[in-house]
Amino acid sequence: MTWTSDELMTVNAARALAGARTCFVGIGLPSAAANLARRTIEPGLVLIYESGTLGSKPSRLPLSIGDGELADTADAVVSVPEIFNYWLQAGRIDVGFLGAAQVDRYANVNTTVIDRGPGRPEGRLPGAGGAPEIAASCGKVLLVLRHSPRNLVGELDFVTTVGHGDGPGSRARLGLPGAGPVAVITDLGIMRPDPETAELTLTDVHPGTTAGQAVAATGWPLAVAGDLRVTEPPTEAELTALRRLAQGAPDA
Amino acid sequence: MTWTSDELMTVNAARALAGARTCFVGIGLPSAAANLARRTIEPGLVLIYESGTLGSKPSRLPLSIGDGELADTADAVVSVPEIFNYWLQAGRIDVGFLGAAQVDRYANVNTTVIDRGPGRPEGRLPGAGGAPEIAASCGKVLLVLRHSPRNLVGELDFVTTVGHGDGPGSRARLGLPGAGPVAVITDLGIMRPDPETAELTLTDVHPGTTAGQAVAATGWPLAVAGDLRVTEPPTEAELTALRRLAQGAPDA
Amino acid sequence: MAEIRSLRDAVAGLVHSGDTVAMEGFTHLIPFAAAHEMIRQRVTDLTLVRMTPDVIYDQLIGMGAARKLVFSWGGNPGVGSLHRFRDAVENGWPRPLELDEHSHAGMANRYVAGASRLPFAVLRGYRGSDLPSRSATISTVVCPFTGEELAAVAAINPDVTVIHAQRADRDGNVQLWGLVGVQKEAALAASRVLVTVEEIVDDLTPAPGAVVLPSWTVDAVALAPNGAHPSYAAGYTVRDNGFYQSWDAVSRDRDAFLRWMDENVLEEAR
Amino acid sequence: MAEIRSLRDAVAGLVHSGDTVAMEGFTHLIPFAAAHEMIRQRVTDLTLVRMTPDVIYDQLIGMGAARKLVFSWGGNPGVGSLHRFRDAVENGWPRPLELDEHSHAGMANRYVAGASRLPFAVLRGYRGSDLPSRSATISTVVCPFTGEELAAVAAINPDVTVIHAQRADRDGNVQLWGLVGVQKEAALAASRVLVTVEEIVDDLTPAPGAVVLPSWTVDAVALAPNGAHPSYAAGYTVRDNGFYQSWDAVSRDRDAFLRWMDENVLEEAR
Repeated sequence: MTWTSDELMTVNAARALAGARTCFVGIGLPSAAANLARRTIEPGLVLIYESGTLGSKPSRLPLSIGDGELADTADAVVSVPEIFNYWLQAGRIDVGFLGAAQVDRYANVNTTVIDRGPGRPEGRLPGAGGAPEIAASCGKVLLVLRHSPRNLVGELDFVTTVGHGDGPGSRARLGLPGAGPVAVITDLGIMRPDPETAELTLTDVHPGTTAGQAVAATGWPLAVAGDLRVTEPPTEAELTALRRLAQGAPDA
Repeated sequence: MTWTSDELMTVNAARALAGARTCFVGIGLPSAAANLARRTIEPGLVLIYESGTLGSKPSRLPLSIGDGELADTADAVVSVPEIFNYWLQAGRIDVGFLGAAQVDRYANVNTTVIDRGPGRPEGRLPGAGGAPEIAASCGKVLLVLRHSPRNLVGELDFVTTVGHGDGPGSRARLGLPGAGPVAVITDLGIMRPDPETAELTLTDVHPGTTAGQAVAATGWPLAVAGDLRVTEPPTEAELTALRRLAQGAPDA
Repeated sequence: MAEIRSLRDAVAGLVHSGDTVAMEGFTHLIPFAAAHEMIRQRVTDLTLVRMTPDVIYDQLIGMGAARKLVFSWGGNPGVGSLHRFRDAVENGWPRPLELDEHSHAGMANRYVAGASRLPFAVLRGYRGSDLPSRSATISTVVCPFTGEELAAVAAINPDVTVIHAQRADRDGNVQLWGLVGVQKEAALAASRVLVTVEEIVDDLTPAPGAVVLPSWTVDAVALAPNGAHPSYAAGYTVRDNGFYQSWDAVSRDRDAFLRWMDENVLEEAR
Repeated sequence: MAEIRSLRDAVAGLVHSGDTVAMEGFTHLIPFAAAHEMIRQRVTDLTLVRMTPDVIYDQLIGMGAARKLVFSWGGNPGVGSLHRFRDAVENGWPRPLELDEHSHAGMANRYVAGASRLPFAVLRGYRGSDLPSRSATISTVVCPFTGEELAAVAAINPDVTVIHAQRADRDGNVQLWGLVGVQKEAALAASRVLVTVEEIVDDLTPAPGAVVLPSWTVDAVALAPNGAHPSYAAGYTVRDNGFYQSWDAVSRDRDAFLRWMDENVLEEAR
């Protein structure tokens, strides 16, 4: 079988949910990955959407986080204030899964505005949504986005959501209860915070990708792990499930 | 027809709800009066119980504020935090209707402890329940209790719930949004705060009762209004409805 | 007590130029029909409040109805940007748009404070984020028991909240279910409440997960079948995902947008 | 994930002497069967938390299981005093009982803060009342936006919360309806959660007004039909008002109380 780099990204993002019990699912790429995980590696994964659903089991990939099927298939539907206060803030969720527009070397995230240079107005992004508190309160955080120097930048134009702040100890000083980002999964590979420096380091590349490609597509001098790994190629089962999802086909 | 002094109290308490749209119903005597009002003077009265029911229409008098019928007949049932935060505190309720153990001349209420004198332990009362915030937040407050020097005292042993504090302007200084107690209905008559002094003044006696009896049954020198009125005798309809309620009989 | 009125009369009576207006519905039950009526009546200078501005506010903003937006996530869910929102913010077209920007958790708690008639709400939020630097409605409080510093957000109390619900009875009691979002809080926080509904029925039979707003908390109920389109009303309609996808092209271009609004919204008034 | 266990094993595993225990249910769904099992297992030195101590805590207090009570209204609803509670407070029998006393609004918000894992909650309460003078868990905060001083109450986070519900499924998902009180908050505020149920079913069909606690928020589910008696479980049992009325005489007298507990609660263990 052949696959696209986006498929590699989503398959690896789904795999990163192995062992998770509960996942707070951000809009977009995270939703595809989390739903793929439920069909492959972690069938019991409890999906929680900020629209107020606990334990959604959609048979098709929802376009938005508020598609009716998310509510219809949920164990419980609660109000939006409740999902943020009683469920997210309370620290009940294992993994927060987020997309991003800009990410820096400490896995901080900007989804607010882009500086387009002197004399030009800021470029407007959608804004924070649930991200600041998802990244603060979940046991750990996964980020998924496409690898490019526009997305992975030396300096954020705006800090919407804190990952590892300005490095080791930053989360503790800010009083952020969760462990923060543990992996950034892209279409080229996977970056993980270095245990010493908290700086994102390339630990895996996808089959057919080189470390050099990832370094070139990163806006800061990306460190590469000494024991750089290559991710396992997608299995036929993973690709089949993903393509069914992407086509909006119901569960087999 | 003949009637008891307790029946006079409840009938007059029900009448005091004329014109009210919504009533937050305390446990005990207020519940009997509010349910009687729905059967007589104010059939559209919306009853709100702290157990979380909005618009209960019980066909029998509930023994407790949590009888199943209160929920079964309600327009909506909400959680206990919600009833206090979104409904009571928000100032949506016209009338708060409370019982009391001790009331002073400014209609402050003690339902916590009774001082039984030196060397003796405090006598324990049930405690605050919803009363402090009911009396603070409702548009106005009605109190109903039996008239005796033990109940209507010169000085409270403990201020559980503020009525008019230490007199005119007290509620405003404390930041209490509602108008506070507008009537104290007893088995002997009705006391209302004097518009100038905020001190409870005997404005009505029930048929067959004298002002002197009420003054003698009050623990402070009770002022008597110059134009003291006599309450209307209970109508046959009122008494019939009340007795059916008291017997636990369902609506006719 | 809620009056049952035509949508035109209800909007004319309750929504005024200059108002702070919250139109809620978290991807579900979004009150598009009411927004279109507001556009037809040329209500303007609004402070629009909504967690997820969505296509409904893209339309109001693009038509120049808003001077300020209070929000937490302004995208076309699952599709991309809200181009009219971006054009207003980036280029001031058709007029500049002031922003007050929060996280979802902050906005949700601002409504909770509003519904509770408290001046603020407390949350463990915004830590390390640049968001507080751009908002006058984010501050801090210190826990008097533990000394921990927490975020405080100012209550939202709209002049008018507009929501769409599945049903009302003839007395004006309102019932909604499915994703109930933050509608109860938005309604209870407001001075005036307008509810459009799919159906007016004799009796509101209890439904699983339903929220009921008693008639005495609502000012007007207006019948507006399919009034959430392209959003949906669970049990009545389904989300028109195709519309959301096609909106991207319509809204990218100012003229195409104005033409679409003219043909699909304004013409009804002629 | 919740384990389905016998009530005896669930209490032995989750409720320990010295714990802070919340047993909630606002006149409805009061977990009497679990309390009786705690009495039989001689769990003691408890800090008992409950808005309305009711007959269930009268029994635990009278049997000497509690060293402290956190509450807001301690009466026999519609009947009169809780005599065992009074005897403990007034006369220290069978042991002294420390009190932390609130209003209902304060207690409800303490659970909300606990469920939200915030250290405190804010309300407009206690103004002018003597209650704050007797409690270390009532304080004030100042609104950073308006300067208004409001009451702050400390969060409640019990070691274990025990509730009774109508149903659970075989995976341990719990469903309750009717007067849902403060049970969700009490459960979500606790470190451990024990739920007794009327029935264990294959599937939890949605029910109007139902609250669902997913299995992953619950530690143990124990089958206890009629386990709320003399309280009730809507749809399964009705409140035994006669029992509440008869409790007045039973509980007035220490010996009559001990005899009743011996015959009706302890004997089951023999």
